[in-house]
Amino acid sequence: MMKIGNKTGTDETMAEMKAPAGQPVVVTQIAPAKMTLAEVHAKLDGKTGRRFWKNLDELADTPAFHELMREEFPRQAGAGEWVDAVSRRGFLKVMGASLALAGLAGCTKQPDEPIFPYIKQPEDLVLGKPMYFATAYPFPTGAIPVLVKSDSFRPIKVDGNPEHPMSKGKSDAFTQATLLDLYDPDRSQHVLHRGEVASWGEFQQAFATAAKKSSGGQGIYFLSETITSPTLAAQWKQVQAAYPQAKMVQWEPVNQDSSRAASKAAFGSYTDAQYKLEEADVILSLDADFLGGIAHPGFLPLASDYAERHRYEEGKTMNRLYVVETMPTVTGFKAEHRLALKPSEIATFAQALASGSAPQGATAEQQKFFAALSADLKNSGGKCVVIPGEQASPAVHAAAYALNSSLGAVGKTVIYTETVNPMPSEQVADLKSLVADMKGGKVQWLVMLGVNPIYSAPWDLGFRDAFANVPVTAQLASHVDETGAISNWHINKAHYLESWSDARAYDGTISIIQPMIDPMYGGKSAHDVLQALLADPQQSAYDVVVANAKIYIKGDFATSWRKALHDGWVEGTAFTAKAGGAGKSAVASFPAAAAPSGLEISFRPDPSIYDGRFANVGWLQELPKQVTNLSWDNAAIMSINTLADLKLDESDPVKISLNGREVIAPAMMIPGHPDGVITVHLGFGRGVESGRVGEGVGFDAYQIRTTDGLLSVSGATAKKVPGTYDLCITKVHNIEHRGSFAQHDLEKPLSDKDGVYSLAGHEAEERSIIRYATVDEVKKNPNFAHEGGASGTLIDKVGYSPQGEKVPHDNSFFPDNWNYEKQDPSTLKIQNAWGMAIDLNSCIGCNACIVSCYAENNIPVVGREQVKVGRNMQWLRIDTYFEGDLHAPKAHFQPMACQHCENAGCEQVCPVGATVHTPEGLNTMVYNRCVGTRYCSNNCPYKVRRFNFLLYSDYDTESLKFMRNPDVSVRSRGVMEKCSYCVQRIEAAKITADKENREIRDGEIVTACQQACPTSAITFGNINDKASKVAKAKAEERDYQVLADLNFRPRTTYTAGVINPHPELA
Amino acid sequence: MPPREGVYGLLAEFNTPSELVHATEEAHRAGYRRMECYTPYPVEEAAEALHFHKTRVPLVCLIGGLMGVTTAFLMETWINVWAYPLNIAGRPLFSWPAFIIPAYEWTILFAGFSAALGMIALNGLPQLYHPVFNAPNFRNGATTDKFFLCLEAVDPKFSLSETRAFLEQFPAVSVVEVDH
Amino acid sequence: MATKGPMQDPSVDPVIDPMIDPRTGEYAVIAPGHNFKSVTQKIAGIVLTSNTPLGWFFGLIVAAGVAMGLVIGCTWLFLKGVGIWGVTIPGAWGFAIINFVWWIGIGHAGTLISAILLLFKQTWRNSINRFAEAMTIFAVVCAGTFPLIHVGRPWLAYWLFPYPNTMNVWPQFRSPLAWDVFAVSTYASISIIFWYIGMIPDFGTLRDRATMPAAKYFYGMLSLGWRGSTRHWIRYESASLLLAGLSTPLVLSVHTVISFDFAVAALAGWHTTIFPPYFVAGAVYSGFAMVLTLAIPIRKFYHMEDLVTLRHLDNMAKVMLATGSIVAYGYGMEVFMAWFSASHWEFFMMWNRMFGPMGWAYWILILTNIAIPLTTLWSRKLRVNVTFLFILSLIVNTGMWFERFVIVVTSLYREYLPSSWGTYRATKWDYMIYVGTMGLFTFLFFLFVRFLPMIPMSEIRMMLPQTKVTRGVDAETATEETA
Amino acid sequence: MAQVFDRSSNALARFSLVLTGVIVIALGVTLDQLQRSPWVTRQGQRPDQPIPFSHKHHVEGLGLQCQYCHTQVEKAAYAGIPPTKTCINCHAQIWTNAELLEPVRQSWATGASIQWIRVHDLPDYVYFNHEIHVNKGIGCASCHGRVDEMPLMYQQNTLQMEWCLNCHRNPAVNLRPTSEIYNMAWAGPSSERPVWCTSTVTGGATAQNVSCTTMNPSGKGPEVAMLQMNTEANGPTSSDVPPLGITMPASYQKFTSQMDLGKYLTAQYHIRNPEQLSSCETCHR
Repeated sequence: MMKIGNKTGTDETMAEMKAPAGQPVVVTQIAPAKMTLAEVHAKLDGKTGRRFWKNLDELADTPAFHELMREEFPRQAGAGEWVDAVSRRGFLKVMGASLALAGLAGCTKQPDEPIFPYIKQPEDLVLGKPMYFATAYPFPTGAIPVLVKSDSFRPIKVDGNPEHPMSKGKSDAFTQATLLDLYDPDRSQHVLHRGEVASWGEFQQAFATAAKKSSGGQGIYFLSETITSPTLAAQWKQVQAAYPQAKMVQWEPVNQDSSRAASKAAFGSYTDAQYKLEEADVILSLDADFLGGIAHPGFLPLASDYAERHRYEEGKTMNRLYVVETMPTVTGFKAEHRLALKPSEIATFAQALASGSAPQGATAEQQKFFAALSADLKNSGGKCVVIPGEQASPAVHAAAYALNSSLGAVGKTVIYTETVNPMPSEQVADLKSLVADMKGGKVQWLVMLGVNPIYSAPWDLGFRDAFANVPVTAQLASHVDETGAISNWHINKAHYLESWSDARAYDGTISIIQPMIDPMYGGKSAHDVLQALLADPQQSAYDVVVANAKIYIKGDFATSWRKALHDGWVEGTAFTAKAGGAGKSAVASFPAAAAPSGLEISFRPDPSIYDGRFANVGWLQELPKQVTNLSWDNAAIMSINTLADLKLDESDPVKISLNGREVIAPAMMIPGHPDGVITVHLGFGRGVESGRVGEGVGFDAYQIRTTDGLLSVSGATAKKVPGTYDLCITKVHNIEHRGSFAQHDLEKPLSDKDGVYSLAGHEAEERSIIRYATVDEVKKNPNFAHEGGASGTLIDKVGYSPQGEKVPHDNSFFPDNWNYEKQDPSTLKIQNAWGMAIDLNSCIGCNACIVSCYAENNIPVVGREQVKVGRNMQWLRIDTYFEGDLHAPKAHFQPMACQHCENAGCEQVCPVGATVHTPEGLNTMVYNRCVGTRYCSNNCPYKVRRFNFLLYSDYDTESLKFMRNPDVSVRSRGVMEKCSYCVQRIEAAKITADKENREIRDGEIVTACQQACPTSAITFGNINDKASKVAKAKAEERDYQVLADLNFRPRTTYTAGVINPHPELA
Repeated sequence: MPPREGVYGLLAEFNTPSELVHATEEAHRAGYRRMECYTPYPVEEAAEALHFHKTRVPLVCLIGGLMGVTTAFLMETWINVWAYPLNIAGRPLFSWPAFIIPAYEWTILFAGFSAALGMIALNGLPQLYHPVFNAPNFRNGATTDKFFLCLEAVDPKFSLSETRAFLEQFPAVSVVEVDH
Repeated sequence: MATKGPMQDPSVDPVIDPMIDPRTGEYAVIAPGHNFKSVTQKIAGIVLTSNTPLGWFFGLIVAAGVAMGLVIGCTWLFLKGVGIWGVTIPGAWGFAIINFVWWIGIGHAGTLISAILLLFKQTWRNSINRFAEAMTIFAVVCAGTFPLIHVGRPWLAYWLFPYPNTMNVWPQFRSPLAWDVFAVSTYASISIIFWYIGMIPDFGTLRDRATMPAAKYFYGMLSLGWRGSTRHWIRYESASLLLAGLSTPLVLSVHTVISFDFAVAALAGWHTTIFPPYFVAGAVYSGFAMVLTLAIPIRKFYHMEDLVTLRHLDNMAKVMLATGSIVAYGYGMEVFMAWFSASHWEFFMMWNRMFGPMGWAYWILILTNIAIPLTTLWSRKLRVNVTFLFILSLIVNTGMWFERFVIVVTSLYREYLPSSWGTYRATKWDYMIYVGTMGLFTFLFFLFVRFLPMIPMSEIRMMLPQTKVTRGVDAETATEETA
Repeated sequence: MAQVFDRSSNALARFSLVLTGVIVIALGVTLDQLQRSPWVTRQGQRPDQPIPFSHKHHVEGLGLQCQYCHTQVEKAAYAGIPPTKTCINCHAQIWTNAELLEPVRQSWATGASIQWIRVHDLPDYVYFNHEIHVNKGIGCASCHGRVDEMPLMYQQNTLQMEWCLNCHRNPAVNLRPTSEIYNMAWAGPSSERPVWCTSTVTGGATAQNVSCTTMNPSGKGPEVAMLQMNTEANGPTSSDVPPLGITMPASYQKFTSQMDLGKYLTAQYHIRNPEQLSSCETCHR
């Protein structure tokens, strides 16, 4: 039969095949990606639609063929359908078919499989047993400590480092996705000089000589991404010593200038703030999306602490979160109270709060909000904190400093420390001066370390022209990007999983970054580049790091170094609070901006692809964005009213013009967005340089971004342009399913004429899919989730049978037909029964779990066209429901994956028994038995099954095979798949336990989603073991099953949310 | 066995069913037993005249049906209960209500086939060659608009001359001799 | 053209219409003046003629052309996967299943006519049952293709059959799809057998009337050497009666099982006990519509107005009226239960079906399936108006297709979990393959009318007056004996 | 109007009917046989390997232990194919310039792998794990056959699902003391060759949980079974030395049939019940 699972990786063959020449140099085997980007571009010319790693057969097709095909299928035009062209593989399948029919067993003879044994097997290698190494992912806002799962020396999963004091093993979407970034076949693979393949040596030579020639480094400029590596800083010091005139400028399109400026004013020196949310009863976020992801510094500790304090337990005070923000974020929707303001208003609001007097011209409910908030903050007696957003204006930061000190939060919930960035700077200013120098012809050598200014620099700088002015430009980058394409030198950058370095985390702790794998394409790191100018240019990054580590590693170096590598962090390097506390109030130094005219535009890093650096990472491109559920797209995001004012409809293309520049973007309504503002996300609209995935996705917001309006700017105009743009949204409820019948309901037949209710959101509560209550309500009725209608629970309604309630056990047709509490005759131990509990209070909708699932379960990326028609393959999704009036809605997040029902509808209707129940209560999907009737999906009320409508998995791209999890089948075309509770991990644990002749311990099995979750919202384990976490969670009164009245008896249950609103605002 | 030779019987051709039936009854009364009518459509009166009443087709059909139901039901039970017992959606292994449906279908399938094939077999078909086809006029009419009575030579009372005389007393269009 | 008059203008006083039986006032089942020979010649003539009408060739080629759509569609489908269709999640079933149910439904009229009407001794059925059965078989052929090609891995579709294999795994008999396999395969086999048995005597006739040796041998073999022996006839009759008796529960069960595909699932809009009866009724409804769609042109083309008379059309129209009303009742019940059940799921489903984004489909269905036919069919004038019946039959076929569309799509695309609501849009391939099956159907039908007797001669003969047997002779003989 | 068909045609017609039936049946039988035939399963096929390595010579002849080459069979899913180093260990001294061993020396010199052809090749969607099998009392020979008697390696069993299930549904028939895992000749207890077993330390890895012997322990004290049929029953060999650190209680049970022993070991080793062993997720993920 057709190979259904193509078990890549440590299947004996693969492992050994991939690792022939012994030692970790496995990777030398990788076949280089098959075409240069230029060629790819040529082939893909005039093609719409994206597809992850389009394979070469397809690229080889003539454009004419594609023309034809596109008009054949307007809707699924483009790669979506052409996963592989009518090709060798296509025919093989047909052959497979006929042969299958010939041999009745449905299996044709397998071809001979070769085995490539090692020559010398590495001592510590046990094929099939993964190894784990600690390292850290350097991110501008601070390094994320990670533990990398490596299978025969190939990294196959990136997770948080449990040993680390800051992250405690949590991770996030970006960090998870860096794995795919490593194996991106479009990474640049050579040093290029004027487009020709050159050698690293040549560059070193040229660079060094140039430097030597220059007078003290005159004209040598570095343009670097934000530096978090102490070693790099140290190297720079040496460079400066050698070449005093050389200059280093750091620039990132998404930077921390606001806090830099404000802290400079407040403390006299650049300062980072660390928040201790475990102490805070009241949290105010001023446009700070600290639950959104690592784009906000310290996301991991903040999120977990917030969640910890947001957990509802008897006799424990819950924290209360206020959010004032523009773009609706997960933080905003987790908040008890959310106020939507324009960016300009946020500053005034913050300052008003600092001064204690209500802001001018605030509406009634803003006043109310203001009053309640300030009262709450004052009454908290310092157990409160104000968090300014990195993308908020300096004024907001200044106000925050002032507030925190005046509220007495400093020292309790906030400490001010030196910056994570060893060389803090105000980047825009620096960039400006750099460009000036470039224009002035002062710059001889411009060496760019991992930045892509041509793409991301504010347009008003005219960077491109200035660039032309520079005699020699060199760029170190992972891709030959917009900048690399026109630089004289391009040096292919080593991925952090390939290189030695170090970096500081949010709390200042230094982590050693160690390579998991030899640089696949012999890439270099910034260390090498700087080293080129120094005394011994041949010193490797390793030597440099070790040398520098001697400074901060205390005690006997050899042992501590080994410990640091093993633990993934260096003891005693965390920051301590700066002396001098808050310093003077800097509010005055940032006067409120003049009342804005015209539309405001607010620029934000994209929740999925940040500033564009993840543009070629399919997992993140396809990931439904937080709140918007937008995938493979960005949009001009606005409120219902603005949409109406501009006479727009969703997915109309709208032309946004801002002092002379224009960009055309699809309009999209997001509930709770303030009026008069359009939020645009950065990082899209990349050209072919970004690679086969990122190319041509969305529109480029940098086009209208200026130095003085980096964060937000007013005075824009927007008008509809003809045509429509079919936005790619994984949940259609905010377009098609919003409408006038939303409020229809027998009990209160009020009809929502102007359609400002989300029908989906409304139904979610009608059907008791979402249940929550306020603290008071819980106190009154702890069992609110099952009886009496607490605010978010509409059960037992007049005229309805009780919705979503468990069917009494003995009402069932087969009450105890299958017993999941069997006893092992020999040990009398009760068998395992796997189950999951998800705490809706803790889920912050950050998407980390989804990306983790991608990596763990070899989930394919299907491309924009397929997602658009509803064929996205994520096994796990975050359902977002908007409650109430969409002008200022509540929202609820609900992770939804296979519920592993005991009476599963899917199993009953499968004609070939491809999905069956295991004795331990798993609902298993047997891929190789599946014929693809899709009946199971129809009969699944949770719609968590995913079908390979076409050949989605990529069997061709070499580098991807290295990434796949060897313990999970790669699903082929025509096969149904779904969440398996990470059965491969369960089986592994069972085997270990059985070998050691013991029971599986609670917490021994951790599912991928659970592992990634920053707030530990997900618990998994043996529900028969009453002591287990999951059993306890399920024992709670608030625990409920979604759609329980169907009597499917799901094994995944949810803990109803509890919110803690301010009495006056409730 | 060697092909039979000689006279198969005498074939009388009639224009209307009534004549045929009358002749047949007379023949039967005259003591002829080995005889057969040939008509372009079923003529029940002819059958009565031949004193041919019951057929075993229904019996065959019944047996077939019973075979069908047992085969299917046992197969399903064996597969789901013994061959590979699996927990399907928490339903019992022996989900007899579900098993009824395929069993029901196979009952009809088997019964239908036995009825059809049984009929063909009992009629001794296929029999592409048959002596009566040797009669020059048979195939002109037997399947269109004529009615035939054939008194067969194997009948003890049969004798060419007498039988021919006997048949010729009826208004037969023709009486011809049919060879094997 | 004995029937020309009344056909164009039914208002003409029936009494002077030769087609009207003066005693009953009903249209005659067979035009007067026919005898054994004439009917035989007429029907056998069509098959045995040496000069085939050009129209036939033309039609055949067109049909074949359309059928190519199916071939191309399937080829591409096997190469790429079902993703070329509009199916998604939710809504994993689309055209394939809709068409499957539609075709199977159409098939039902054939069996109904040949079996049930036979049991009820409705002799008028004799002249239409042959091609009704043919229609059944071809419809089942079309229907049968869909379950096969709609699975994700068609080359493994045989796993649905219980056969001994090295995996020791078997079909899962709780699944309605497994039931389908049995139901549909049985249905196909029995229909074919029944059809063939019915044709044996006619093959005999053709054998004896054929002049070309090839034809002689061909029909000769098919006839198995049938010679019309009375003993054979008796067994033959009893076999047909048994088959009829078996087909009746079969035809009822088949669409019941099909309806289980939906009724057994947990979806609101699928999970209802009323499905079996109204699926069967609907099937017969659409089936008769299809018979009309076929019968009307054919009787015209081959001048069969004297054998397939207005009486037949009228009766079929009546059957449609009856079944159509049952279907209407079914729809009504759904709406009623949605309210009466006081279940939010049902309520929302019905509301969504009517006023949701795909409400248009529902209203088309009501219009074409209920509104138009059930208002007009009451009038005898219209029932015997051939042109009208033809158009109506097309309308009803559309309507029945939409019924399945509404059931499959509108129940699926907005169900339990609002977060996964979606929508369904068919692609070109969906339409291509659907239309392709129509081509295949017509193609097969053209072959049938040319090479097989489309009206059962033996059964027509039985309806002629000449079949009467006068027993005057017996009377006197009886008295002789008593004396 | 003459006959259409000749006399013979009746017989012909009936015969052809029968024939059709026969053909159908024959076809079914053939296919059913085909799917189990070595043509499909590759049983007994000896792919031509770069080196005609003889397990017979190395195991039976030289008495190499399985783990000497398949080092990780107890620790991981994959038994492990020996690296060239393993060969060189000996062949650096002996047969240093044998023609046959050229590929080995090549590989050792060039650092390029020896390309073996996989003999036991499971479909890609089946996850077989050596580790758990050898630790739970399934001997090498149970699946791989008498490797010690195979000059050239070939596949003994079908490795088809039905074959796996045979054991997973009734492990008892194949269970043996873990001390006998690598004993190619283990034949199971019989009335002539009974086996005595006792449960020693409870807890700890199953492998040490039970000790068995073929020498009557009530006699001159227990010895661990030595069942190599092809060596003299009393000649001491390496496998005679009792595992150290295990005190042997006198409470021995005597087994004279595989079924009894199997049942006993099933309980001792906590073999999961057939329901769990034959559950899909055990092998498919």
